[in-house]
Amino acid sequence: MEPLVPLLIALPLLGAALLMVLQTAFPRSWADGFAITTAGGVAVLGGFFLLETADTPLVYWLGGWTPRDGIAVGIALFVDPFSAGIATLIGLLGTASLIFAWRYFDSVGRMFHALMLVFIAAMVGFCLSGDIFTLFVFFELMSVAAYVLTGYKTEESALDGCLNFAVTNSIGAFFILYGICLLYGRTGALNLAQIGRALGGGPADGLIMIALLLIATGLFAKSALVPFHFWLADAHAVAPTPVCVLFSGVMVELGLYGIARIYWTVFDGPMTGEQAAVRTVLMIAGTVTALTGGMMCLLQRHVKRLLAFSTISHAGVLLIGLALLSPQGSAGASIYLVGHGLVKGALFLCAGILLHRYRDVDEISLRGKGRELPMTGVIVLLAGLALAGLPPFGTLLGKSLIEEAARGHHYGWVSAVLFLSSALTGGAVLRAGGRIFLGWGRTAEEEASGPTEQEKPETKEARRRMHWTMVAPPAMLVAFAALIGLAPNLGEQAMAAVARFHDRSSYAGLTLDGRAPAPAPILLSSRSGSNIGTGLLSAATAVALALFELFRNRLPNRVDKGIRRMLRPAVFVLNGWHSGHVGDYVVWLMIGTTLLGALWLVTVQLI
Amino acid sequence: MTIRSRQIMALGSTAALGLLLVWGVIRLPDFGAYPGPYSDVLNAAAVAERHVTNIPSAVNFDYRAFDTLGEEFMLFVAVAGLAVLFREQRGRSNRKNPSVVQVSEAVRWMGSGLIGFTVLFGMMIVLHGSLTPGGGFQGGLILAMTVLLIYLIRGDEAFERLSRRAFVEALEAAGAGAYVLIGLAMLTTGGMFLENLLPIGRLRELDSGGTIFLINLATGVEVSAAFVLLFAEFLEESRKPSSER
Amino acid sequence: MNVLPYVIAVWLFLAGLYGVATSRNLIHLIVCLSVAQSSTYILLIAIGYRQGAGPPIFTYVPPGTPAVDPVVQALALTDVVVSAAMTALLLAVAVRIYKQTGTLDPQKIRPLRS
Amino acid sequence: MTVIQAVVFVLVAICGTAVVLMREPYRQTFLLSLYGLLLSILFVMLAAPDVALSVIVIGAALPLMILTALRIVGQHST
Repeated sequence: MEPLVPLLIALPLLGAALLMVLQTAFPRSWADGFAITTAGGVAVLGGFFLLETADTPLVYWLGGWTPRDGIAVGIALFVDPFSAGIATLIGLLGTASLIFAWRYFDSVGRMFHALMLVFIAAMVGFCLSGDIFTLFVFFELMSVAAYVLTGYKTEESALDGCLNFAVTNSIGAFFILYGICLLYGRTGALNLAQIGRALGGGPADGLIMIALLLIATGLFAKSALVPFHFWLADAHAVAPTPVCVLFSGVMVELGLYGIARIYWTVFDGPMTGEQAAVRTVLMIAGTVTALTGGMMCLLQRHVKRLLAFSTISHAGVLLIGLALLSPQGSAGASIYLVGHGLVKGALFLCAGILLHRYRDVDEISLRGKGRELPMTGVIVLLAGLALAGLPPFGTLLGKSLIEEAARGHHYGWVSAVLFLSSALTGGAVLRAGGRIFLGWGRTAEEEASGPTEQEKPETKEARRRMHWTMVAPPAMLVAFAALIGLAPNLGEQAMAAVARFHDRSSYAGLTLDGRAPAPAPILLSSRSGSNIGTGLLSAATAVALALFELFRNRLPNRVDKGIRRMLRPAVFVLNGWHSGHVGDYVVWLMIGTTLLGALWLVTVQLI
Repeated sequence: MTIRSRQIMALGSTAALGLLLVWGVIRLPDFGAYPGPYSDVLNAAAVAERHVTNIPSAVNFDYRAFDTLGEEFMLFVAVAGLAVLFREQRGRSNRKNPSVVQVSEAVRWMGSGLIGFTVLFGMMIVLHGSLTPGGGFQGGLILAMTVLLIYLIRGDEAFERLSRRAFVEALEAAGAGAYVLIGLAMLTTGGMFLENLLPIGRLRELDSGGTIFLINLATGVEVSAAFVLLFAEFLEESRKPSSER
Repeated sequence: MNVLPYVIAVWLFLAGLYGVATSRNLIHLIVCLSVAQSSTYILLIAIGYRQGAGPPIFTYVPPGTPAVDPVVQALALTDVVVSAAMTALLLAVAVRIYKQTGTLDPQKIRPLRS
Repeated sequence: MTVIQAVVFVLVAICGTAVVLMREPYRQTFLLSLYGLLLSILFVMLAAPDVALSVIVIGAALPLMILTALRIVGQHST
């Protein structure tokens, strides 16, 4: 089945080119059907490889250039359950958003489908690549497609969001390229396995540490970790909703996947002695991100912005999972990634339904209007609870594994961070849902602050009728998220796959010598299922938080005011950061990089 | 942030970042003493294996052709992006300002004399991509510049006739698509994606590289069409009446 | 002296980033970004250079003659195209922003955010 | 490293810095063109003729695009 591997990338690319060649000859419905079929094909192929590679990963040498004496001559694609799984997720979300877009846009430009297909292909290329420069090229391709899709509506704020996104992420890409240069200068190799082998297990010197710092920063900029997150809310708020599904559902998380892949193939050896420091630094970054994102999420009333900040918070949780550097943590993070991606995709699609029908996504002004959309309301309720970690959704399983791993490393406080992140983001979504679909909470007149920004509707006029193609995709995504949580033994299977993922000698052997020693089996010291108690607790807290937010005005006036006064400094600081000025964002990017470097130096000294 | 404070913070953070970067780069192998194994393997094997003499071309179009595929599609996306940003707004008004370019006779004469030469030069650079410096990208860009030269000396009409949008766009997409198709062709015969499928010819002849020659051509078509479109979008935008706001 | 090229690449990178951060004009900003990117080609080519070796082109010299690294050159070529595509795209965005807001100064184009 | 290589490296650094510091976009465009030329000389010296060629064609194409963009912008401001 090996020959099918490149099709995952070549098919959507070819599809995009075909759509452009035949753009005048194709009626729009054909273009839709064609794009949906192609994206669906990616999902099916990805799923196929997910099952196929469960035992042994697959290495595909493009152009047939197999390595010689351990020196990679060509470019390798590496298919294991992780890369295939994420490719499946990309295909699924792509299919869902293209089906949704079918009846969503009144008149969509001819370029939309072609751009979406290139975007999908680029993301798949990024996650399959086993070569560090190919990673960079597909990172750039994915970014360029994302910039264009962000600015697709070409109104002022869309262009603004596009510019901020493009400038900060390009600089992130330059950082990655600098890191690649350093590694290439040291090892003379571009293949991940070969670099890892050349660096060996030796102690890390300045060059390796700086290379890791630069590559991590570049990918952090993509995965929107604080303080590199500024672009994300701006871009998500303005990008067309079907595009946001892919942005939040998988693009942001791909940055973290990239770090994990590069770390465990290249840096794991030289960093063996520094593991404690790596863990501390990444845990701090993840915690700050998870909490800041959660806070900001609760403060938003523009629904797409709210969802964007919740993505930031969850990216922080994912980083915590990876930062534990334990198989259980990574397994948890990978399940969490998929679960969150599906749920978040569904939520963005629901926001799209609102925007389609009412030409508005402001929580306050939509108050009560959603009563006509019971289906959408139910989906939002389920998805909100899934974000908060209600059983049986996949998010809970991932979270439970991460918590378990953290306890193993005596990081008990991680549970509290995860709990807060779930409660804050779930609570914010439920609050918005309660207000929009049930009409609870304060009316627009009672709300002190004005709307954050006006969004240009993506449809010509408000719609009375809604086509089934718009409700089915989010419902399907939520159902998938629940299925993941219910899948038997998923935790164990993920851990078995992680055992290979973490084993760099197995990766290198498979890539460079064509055979791999079996990875060391992982001793399952603890349970690897969902922790139902925690899930119910965090879901209940999220509901309570949402109700509190909605009915805060019923509290005695003094209490309400006191809470507001307490929060004001934090709100001021957090909002002040988001100046929207591209120069500021670049300054923050540089300060963040330096801070990470400084934090690293301090931790290395202390630990 | 105020302008002043941003300047100070930018200066501070750039300096700190600079320290970190320098701390890394001074540990690279000395300039001029690069040891790496990858290049030695290629320098030693590529001429015999691939029958081309320009090794960077062999790397770009064969050993690491997949990177170049990504790069082609980056241009493809840029062209689509410009179309999204400019054209879909332009649809509404067909009014155009007349060309504002005032060209002197001297430029016109010189330009006319240069056109033939640049076309030939561009084609030569594309076709000899596998043998001498240059290739589809550089030559394609030179060919696109020729079209621009025609704009300079003959004005809009000639330019518009040459860069008829639908056709050039199809050409551009076809170039990118051909790259993928050439890659896929080998799959049908049981080979790998982007593997060479043609007999490799005699060394130092134009088509000696087999597939390299074809991919190089596809790249040339894609790049020249893409840049003609990029220029065309900007030029057309510059002639749009300024009443939009 | 042996690290001068690397330090110069870093210098240009930082200069470009400083320009991007403090720019008052989007077109200036985009040019600064391309300067920052150009430093990556310098770094790549400098890393692969070998003193006294010729270009990795064996049209007129027999194969086996000492040559510099062809891989970094291929990478730099890709990088150049990336830079060109990005610059064209960003210029178009800047032009559109100008048409809608009447200014290119990032300080002035901010729509007010909460 | 030979002296002449060092000189060209330093020239490139000076010119690149000048491009960044020149805040007037028209003049900056011309400096950018000069910067492209210097870069291509540098790459020829470092035995990378392929890169030199592409840098020089890009150095001709991009400033043209920037000038067109400036013209669009200028036409509105006057």
